[in-house]
Order: sequence, then C-alpha cells, then structure tokens
Amino acid sequence: MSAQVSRMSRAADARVSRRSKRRLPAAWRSPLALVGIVIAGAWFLAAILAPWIAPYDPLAQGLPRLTPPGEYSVLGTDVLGRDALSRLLHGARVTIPLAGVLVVCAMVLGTIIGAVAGYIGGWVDEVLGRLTDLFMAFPTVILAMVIAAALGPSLYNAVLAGIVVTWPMYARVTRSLVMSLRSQNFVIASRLLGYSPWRSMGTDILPNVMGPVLVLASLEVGTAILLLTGLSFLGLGAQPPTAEWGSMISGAMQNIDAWWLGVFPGLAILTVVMAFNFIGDSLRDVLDPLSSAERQGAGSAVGPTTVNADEGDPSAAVPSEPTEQEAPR
Amino acid sequence: MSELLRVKDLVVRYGTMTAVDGLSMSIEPGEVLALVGESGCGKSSTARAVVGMERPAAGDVHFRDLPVPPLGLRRREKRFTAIQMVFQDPNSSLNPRKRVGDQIADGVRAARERNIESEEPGHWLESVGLEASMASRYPHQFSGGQRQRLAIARALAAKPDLIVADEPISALDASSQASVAAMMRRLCLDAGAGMLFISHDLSVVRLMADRVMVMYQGSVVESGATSQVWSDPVHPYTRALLAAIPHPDGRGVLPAAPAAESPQEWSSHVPEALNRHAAPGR
Amino acid sequence: MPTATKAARSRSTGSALPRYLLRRLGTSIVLLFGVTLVTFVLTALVPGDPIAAALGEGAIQNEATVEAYRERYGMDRSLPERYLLYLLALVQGDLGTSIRTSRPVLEELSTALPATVEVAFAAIVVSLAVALVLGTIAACRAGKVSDQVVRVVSLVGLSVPTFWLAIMVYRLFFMQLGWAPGSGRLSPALNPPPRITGLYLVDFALDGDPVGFIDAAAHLVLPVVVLSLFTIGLLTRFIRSSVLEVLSTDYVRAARAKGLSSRRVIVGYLLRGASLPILTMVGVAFGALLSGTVLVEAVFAWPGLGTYAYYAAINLDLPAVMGVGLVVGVIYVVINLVVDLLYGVLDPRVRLG
Amino acid sequence: MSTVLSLTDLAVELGPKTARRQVVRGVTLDLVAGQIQGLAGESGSGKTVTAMAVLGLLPGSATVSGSVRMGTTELTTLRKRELNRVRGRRIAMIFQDPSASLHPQLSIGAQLTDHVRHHLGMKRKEARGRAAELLDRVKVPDPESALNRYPHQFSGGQRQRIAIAMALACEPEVLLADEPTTALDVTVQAGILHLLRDLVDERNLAVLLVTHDLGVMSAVADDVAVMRHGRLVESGARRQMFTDPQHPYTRQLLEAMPDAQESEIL
Repeated sequence: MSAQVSRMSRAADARVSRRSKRRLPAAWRSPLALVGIVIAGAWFLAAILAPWIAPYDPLAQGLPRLTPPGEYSVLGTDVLGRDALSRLLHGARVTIPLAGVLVVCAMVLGTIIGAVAGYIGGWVDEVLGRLTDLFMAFPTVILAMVIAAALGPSLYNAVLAGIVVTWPMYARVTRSLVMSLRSQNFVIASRLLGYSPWRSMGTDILPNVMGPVLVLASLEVGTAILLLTGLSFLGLGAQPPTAEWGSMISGAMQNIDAWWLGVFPGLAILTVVMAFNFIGDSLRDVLDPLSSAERQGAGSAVGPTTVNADEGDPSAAVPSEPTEQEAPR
Repeated sequence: MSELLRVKDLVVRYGTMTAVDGLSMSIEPGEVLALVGESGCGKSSTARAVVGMERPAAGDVHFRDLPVPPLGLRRREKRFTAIQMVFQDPNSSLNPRKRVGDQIADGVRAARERNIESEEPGHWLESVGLEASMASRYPHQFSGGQRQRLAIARALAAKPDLIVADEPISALDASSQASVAAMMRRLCLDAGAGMLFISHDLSVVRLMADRVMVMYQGSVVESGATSQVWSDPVHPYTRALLAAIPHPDGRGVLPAAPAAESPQEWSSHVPEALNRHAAPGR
Repeated sequence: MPTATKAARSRSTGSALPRYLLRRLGTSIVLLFGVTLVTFVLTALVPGDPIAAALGEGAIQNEATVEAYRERYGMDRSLPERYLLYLLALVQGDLGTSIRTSRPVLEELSTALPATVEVAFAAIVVSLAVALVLGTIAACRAGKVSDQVVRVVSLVGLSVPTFWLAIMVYRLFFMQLGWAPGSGRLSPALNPPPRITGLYLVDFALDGDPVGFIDAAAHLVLPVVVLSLFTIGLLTRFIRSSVLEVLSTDYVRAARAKGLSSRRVIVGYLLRGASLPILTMVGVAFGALLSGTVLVEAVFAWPGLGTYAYYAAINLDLPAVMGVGLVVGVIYVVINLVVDLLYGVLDPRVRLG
Repeated sequence: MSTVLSLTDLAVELGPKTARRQVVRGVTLDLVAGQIQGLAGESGSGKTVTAMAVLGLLPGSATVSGSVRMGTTELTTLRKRELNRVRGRRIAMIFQDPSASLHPQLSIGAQLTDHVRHHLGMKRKEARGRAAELLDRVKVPDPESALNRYPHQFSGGQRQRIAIAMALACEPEVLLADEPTTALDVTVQAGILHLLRDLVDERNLAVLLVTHDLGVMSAVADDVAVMRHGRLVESGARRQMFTDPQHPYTRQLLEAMPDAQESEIL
C-alpha cells in the first residue's frame, strides 16, 4: 500500500515540478512582457546615455527657434531655440528615477503601516485604518497639488506629495494580506513551535506578502510617472528650465502651431508608462493572487480553469483565504 | 498528575453565537481521544481553544496543570511547544516559500529548546513515508496527501506530549485516509504522546481512538470507550449518526435517514450516555 | 476598496439599516473632521505668505493694509485658535471667504462642484458601459486573440497621460477639424441655464431649451472621452478578472447545464455574480476620475472643482483650499455610502442579514 | 431495460497547448432508464470530466472525441443552440456543493423557473406553481414562501434538495449527479440518497452518479464502474463489484475503506 502511495506521489511530483519550472519564465516569455522590457530597457539606456547621445545641451539656447523636426534637429527646436530631442532624452533622467524613488518609498511606508495594522489588529488597526481612509479620501492629484503648493513647487516636493498620496494603497493591500495570512495554518503552526511574532512576521508573513506588493508596485511605477509629469504640467513639479516631459508639454501649449513640441514628450510618457504596465501586468499573471487582496473579497482568477473539481491542483503559490470555519462569525 | 490535558466547562462564543457550550474533558499520556460530530457542532472550535487559537468565553484549559495561554502577541512559552496541531487543509499548513526540510527543522528546534533530543528532518520525513532527500523541496512540489504527511512530520519533530489533530484526513483521498490515520496513531503512541483527534467520520475514529466524545450543537451528547459507543450507542443522535453511515458491502441498503433535519430528541440530555466504560471482558 | 471592507463589516454584523446608517454617519463625521484637520495642517505649513500672494508687491509695503488683511482672515491668531474658529463657522455652514476672489467659498464651490460632477458622472457611465462589454468579451474568450487585444488596449488606456491626450484631441478636433466646440461648458454666445441643479444638461432639459442642451452636450464630449480612456482601462481589466472568476463557479456551470442561452447566462448569472466587486471598483474609479478632472479641466478651461482647487492652491488661498478638501471628503463619503447601499440592493445576504 | 444514453470510447484532452493531457481515455458506458450507474474513482481519475463532457460543459479548449449518443442524437457534434435544447430539458445535472451551484443573488423561485419558461414556454405563474410542487416533492418545507427566499436562507441539505428540484423541473430523462452528497453531513446525506433513489424509481430516470465514496455507491448504485487515470478499470453489477472485484485497483480501493479494516484497538 505505501509503496503504491509513494509511486503515485512520485508521479504527481514529476507533474508538479514540471509545472513549477514553467511558472516563472512564462511571464517573461509572454510577448507583452517582452515588448515592455524592450521599451523600458531602451528608455533606461537613453536615460543613462543621454549626456553622450543627446546632440545638444538640453538647456543651450543657440539654435534657430521653433524649427519643425528634420530641419535643424531630429525633433525640431523650441521657442527658446533648444533642441527638443536632447531635452526629451534628458527628460528620461528626471522622471524615471524619481518615479522609482516615489514608488519604493511609498511601498516601504505603506507596507510597514499595513503590516502593523493587519498583524496587531484591534484598536491599532482601527486607528491606522482611519488614517489610510483619510488619505484615500483625497483624490490623488488634488492632495498632491495642495502639498506641492504648500511646500513650494519643486520636483522633490512633487515626489513627496506622491508618496503621501500613494502609500495608503500599499497599506490596504498589505493589511488585508497580513490579516488573512495571520490566521493561516502554517503561521499558527510556527507560532505553536515557539516563533515570536516578529519572527513569524519576518519568515512566514512578509515573504508571502512581498510578491503581490511588488506586482502592485510595478504597476504603480507607471502611475507615479503620470502623477509626476501631471504635476509638472500644472507647474507644481519641475521648474523651468529643467528638461522634464510634463513641463515641456505645458510649455508647448503656448505655441499652438509647433505641434512637435507637445507630441513627442507625450509619446515619451506614454511609451514608458506603457512599458511598465506591460511588465507589471505580466508579472501579475504569475503572482496573481494579489488582486484578490487588493479588492478584498472580489478576488480574481488566473485563467479559465473551468475544470478543477476533479483535477487536484497542487500548486498554491500564495495561500488563499482561510478555510471556512465551523462557526460563523 | 497523570492528566495531560484538562478542559473544564469550556465555552466558546463568536459574537452572539455559542459554538461550544460547557465542555469538559481530559486526556492522558498515550491516549487518543476523538471528538466526533457534524459540521457546526463545535468540535473544531474546541480544538482551537485547546491550543490557544481561540480565547474561551468561559471555562479553562489546562496542560500539565498550567493554563494554556492564548496565542497572542507574545511568544509562546517553551513548555507549551509540547502542544502541537495538525490542520485539516494541508495546502495552507505549510509555508509556501520555505523548504520543507527547514519547516520540519523548526519542529526539531522546538524540541531541543525544551532540552529534548529530536532527530534530523530527514528521519522525520522517512517516518511519515516520504524520502529524506525531499527535504530540499518546496511545498508546492508535493501532492495534498504528501503535504499532510509533512505537516504531521513537523508536529512530531517537536516531540509533543499532546497532538491536536483537526480533521487531519478529511481532505485526503479515500484510499489514503485510513492509512494516514493509522500512521498518526502509531507514531503518536510510539512517542508516548496523547492526541485529541477531531473528525466527522465515526468509521475512521473507530480505527484509532481509545475514547470518543460525540458532540451535537456545542455539547457532548455521548462519550466513553470507542468500542462501547460504536457497538452500542445510547443517545438518539449517536444512533442516527451511526445508522446514517453507508457501508461499502454491495448490498444496496440505503442508510437510515433521520425523519427530519435535526429533530428535537438529538439535543436531549441522556445521562447514561456519558462516560461509558468498555464492556467487561474486552 | 474601502467600501468592500465596510460592506463586509456590515454583512458580518448584519444589523438593521437604521443602526447601520447611524454608525456610518459617525465614521463619516470622524473622517470629515480628519480631512479638515489634515488640510488645515498642510496649509499651515505653507512657507510662503498667503497675504503677500493675495495683495501683490505694491500693497505689501503698506503695513496698515497688511494688518487689516491679517485681521480680516484671522491670520493674527494662533493656529489652534484659527482651526477652532474655522470649525465653529463650519458648523454654521460658513466655509469662509476666498482670499483670492473675496467671495464666499461655499458659493464658489456650489458652482464649481456641479461642473465637475457632470463631467465625472458622464465619464463613469460611458466607461462602465464600454468596460462591461470589453471585459466580458475578454473573460469569455480568455486566452484568445480578442482577449489579448482587449488587454493591450486597456493597458494602453491606463498609460496615456490624460493632460497630453486632452491637448491632442483639443487641437485635432477643435482647432484642426472644427468638429468639436472649444473650451468651457458652453459656447460664448449662450447664456447658462437657470440654476436648478447646476448640472447644465439637467438644467437645460428642465428649462426646455434644446439649443442649450445640445451645446452643453457637445462641450462635454471631448472631456468625457479623454477622461473615460483611463477609467475604461481600469474597469476593463477589473471586470475581466471578476467575470473570469464567476465563470468558473458552479452556479454559472449549473446555469449552462440548464440549457439557458449564452446571453441569459451572461446577463442573468455571470454579470449579476460579478456585480458586487464591479460596484466596489466603480466607486474607486469615480475617485480616480475626480483626480483626472484636475488635469483635464486645466486644458479645457472647465470651470470645475479641479480648476478651482488649482487656483486656490497656487494662490495659497487657504479658505478655498480647506473648502476643496472638505468637498472632496464629502464626495468620498457619499460615494462609499451609495456603493454600500447598492450592495444591499444587489446582495440578499446583506439585505436580509 | 432501455438504454437512454450511451458513451462510447469517450476521450477528453485538456490543458494549454504546451501541456495537453488526456484526462479521459476511452470510456464506454450505458445509462439505463430507472437505474443508477455509479462512476467511482479517486480525485484526478477523470470521473467529473466524463460527466461534464456529456453536457459539453468543459472549457472551449477541451477536445472531446468518441461518442455520446442519446437516442438518435449525437451530442458531441451538436451545435450550441441544439445542445441547449438538450441541456436541462433532456439531461440535467446536479453538482457537488449546493451552496456553490445556486446563485447567491437570485431567489429560489427565479432559479427554479427560468429554464422551465425557456424550455417549455410556460408562463411565469404556471412555472412557479410547478416549482412549488417540485419543492414539495423534494420535501423542502413551506414551498410557496421558499420560492421568494434566497439560497443562504436554507441549510446545506435543503439546498441540495432545491438543486435536485431545479434539475428535475423540465422532467429530463437523464440526471448527471456529480458528488451530490460529498459536501454534506452523513445524516443529511442519508436523506438525499433516499430522495434520489425514490425519484429514480418514480420517474424512471437514468442516473450517472459520480462519487469517490464507495459507501454511497454501495447504497444507491445499480451498476458500478471504477475509473483510474482516465480509464475504466472495471465495471459491472453492484453486488459483484463489491463482493468479488476482479481488478487489483478495485480491491485496493475497497481494502482502504475504514469499514473494511479491523480496528487496531478493538
């Protein structure tokens, strides 16, 4: 009997390990992710190499003014006779790293607050929950606008504003993940083995929270870029003469006929954001169960797994909701 | 102090709903006590209260004459790591991002912290019918049944004095249920530990429990030696429960169905159904 | 997202409606109080001098004028004192006077708010309609080409900078092609309708003025399209995964096993099953839309809340900023309340406790 | 003894292109009016997929070969519209978990009548009357008011009774029952098994009963087939299968039942 069982289980093992090998590369093999990686990679390169590949100094005003693309320069010149292409390339150096900083800071802050609220629960959760509610009540741009205005318009204050308005999202996701993980059997099991709450947080809970949170963060890089360029567009972020995409678009509004001044920075923003969204969305396919936490009870599905009753799916990347208990709450 | 576990007048409430209503029991070393009942009868809540996952609304739970503290924000005292639990759902019993060998090693460490020697993870894997070389794998590389074996190995590695098993075999395939149950009993008794075994399946309980307690709507309606309860049930609920089990004998006999859903007589109090002793001569 | 928690909470307590509403009112007041506090603290941090901003270079030299101004706006008092005075006035329905325009903030907000609500509401209706179709198609054809196309389209929708798109369509459809009317809510030749709700479409309709109605509707088209794009992306992806999840439930399988037509299964079982998470997400999307309006309003010179907030912020017009914060908080509370009440309508488990 | 539904050499392939698996490999079974054909097997054996393949309920990516024949109609090649005239009308299905197979947001009345109105062209009132009769037949208390209630207001056993009523509403000839009592307590299960047996006898239904529980199988099935890895390893009359199993796997399954074992204690 037991030989039989172990033979059966070995067969299952073979199947399972084949599946597990398929898991991660699948995300990178998807054409969407590939497109995202190529575009994002190109912009990273542009950002790094801008000082060497840009034909002109982005701030130098020596060229003829408002020449259309192709005449003096590939993408034309602006009202002050600056080279649009050089400004575009240097713009990548401004926005992309700052968006990264914004996302990382908001993620760390939000994850910590969410984890504390979710793990301790009770009145701590209640207070932190109200706090997150409060910051979520403001529409992002309006709160960021007020903050940027209050602290004075600058790119760094825009980043700060961005952090203030986006951390609650991470806090919410983390909180609900931690709350469901906290009552998971494996967490209880290690507590029964004498794990301290800190240790259980560090080895049982956070590693299982990080996947979904990172997916969220990767999707948020795009949103952060939109926020930063949007604030700069309103004059609350980058200040002239900085070569920044949002403020370039806003400057272009004054010169209606020079269509090229507005079109290209916009396309730059569009492509970068799109690249990050492609990557994040493909990542989500791999680490999916996130979305169920993000939406609390809404849940999501990895794919059309219409037949599962009889299949016995052995892969559970992140534990699902705790099993229904005997007693209704 | 022969008692390992003593539960007295335990009450567990969720909001206004009373899940366990004044339950008392005790377990001795080397004894398997089964708690049997259908869904919602409070058997799992009892198990959760015993290990400290649930804070009792009233009554107390003593392990070796010390009250079991609730599993709160404080680290569990060493001596209470002698209480271990095996859960129903094997898929959530193991940390998906940690090698199974390391998870079993946590059990070994817990034993050593109590100054009790415990074998290496590889040994424990073999003792539950797996291979020592599987220690470096992750939980998702195992089937559901194997995961349950891993969870059992982890609990046993801590050299517990008391194992609380909450429906440990109901998520397994029918063909492995009986063998896993028998394995749990053997390993538990070999280690001289006591076990609280929660199940809805009387026919499995018959195979492994010394004593059984039948629960209905939060209270124990019948209890005593397993053989006695199995062969000669007294309480109407126990009788209905036993009669409803279909037997794979090929005779095409429909199991007896109760006249109504939860008839009144099931909640009746039958004093002679409690603490029944094994018939003399057995 | 927050609404789901609350709905879940209300479901678990399963309380009677009045008690629930009372509780809800309590938390809402706490939230609004918090909103005023946060806005106040933020504006108090302002390093610049709002008075200087309001008076300009010339008047700032005149100390008497500055003092008069300070007194008028209560700037001579301590911060807690100012905050308490603000709250006191607030309770009486007085949001103060704008420093920039010297008009009551309440009055200004009551014209700005409907302008934004009109755009945002139209956008959410359009987005939901489009996203329901796209998301359901994608889910029912999961993995096929149409699913991939919808996925790329919605991801691109999420990636477009709204303010840039606004400029582009404005240039193309108004300046180049002349298909769309220019900026603002109405053509300059027309007079606004008699104010009833503040929503031009509704007011023109109530007034029985077809010319005004069509003109107002035409002015809505571009902003709504621009705003919808992002929301469509957001909702489509969400609806796809919600529907996909319901698609694998036994009750949808049971409905198919009953031999009902695809259309009936989709509308009667599938979408109804996915309606609760979708509803929650629509609430969230509405909040995101309010954010988006700020940038779009700037391009289309739309006299809404976003424009008002922008000018209030850059001019450090404290009472106006406070007013915006408060209105925004109220909108949030109302959205959540509406979503929760709709939950009760859609889900018998909530309704009947 | 008339065969109502025949599966011949039924095979099903599932999974993504890169990892296609044959889940069902050549299953041949006949369902006879008034009889319950049991289909046993462990999880992953393909028994549920077999049942779903009969009604074409597998995902679009599945490939079904072989034949499912009902009278002169071949079901596997039917167009969707024609298949919908068979589903619910001639072949009905009940599922494992009654709390999942009833729509939580629709009233019992709505779920019991929509396919009746669709298939039989009944008016709302007429369909409701019929639904109430059915609820009474499956012993749901207070059928009239039950129509206006929602699934969560019933116990698990009652929900399965409602699901059975729903399946029988258009008087089908065949009932596919996929683990119909697995999610229920034993005392409730006993009641459902009685009901199932009674309905089969009274309506001359042909039933395919999919279950892993050999006890259930022994109690109600007339014939039993055992599946493993997508194949039928053995099939035959109930009594013979239980008392004199031929295939080693069948024997192994029976031996693993707790019932078959001597208690270690006793």
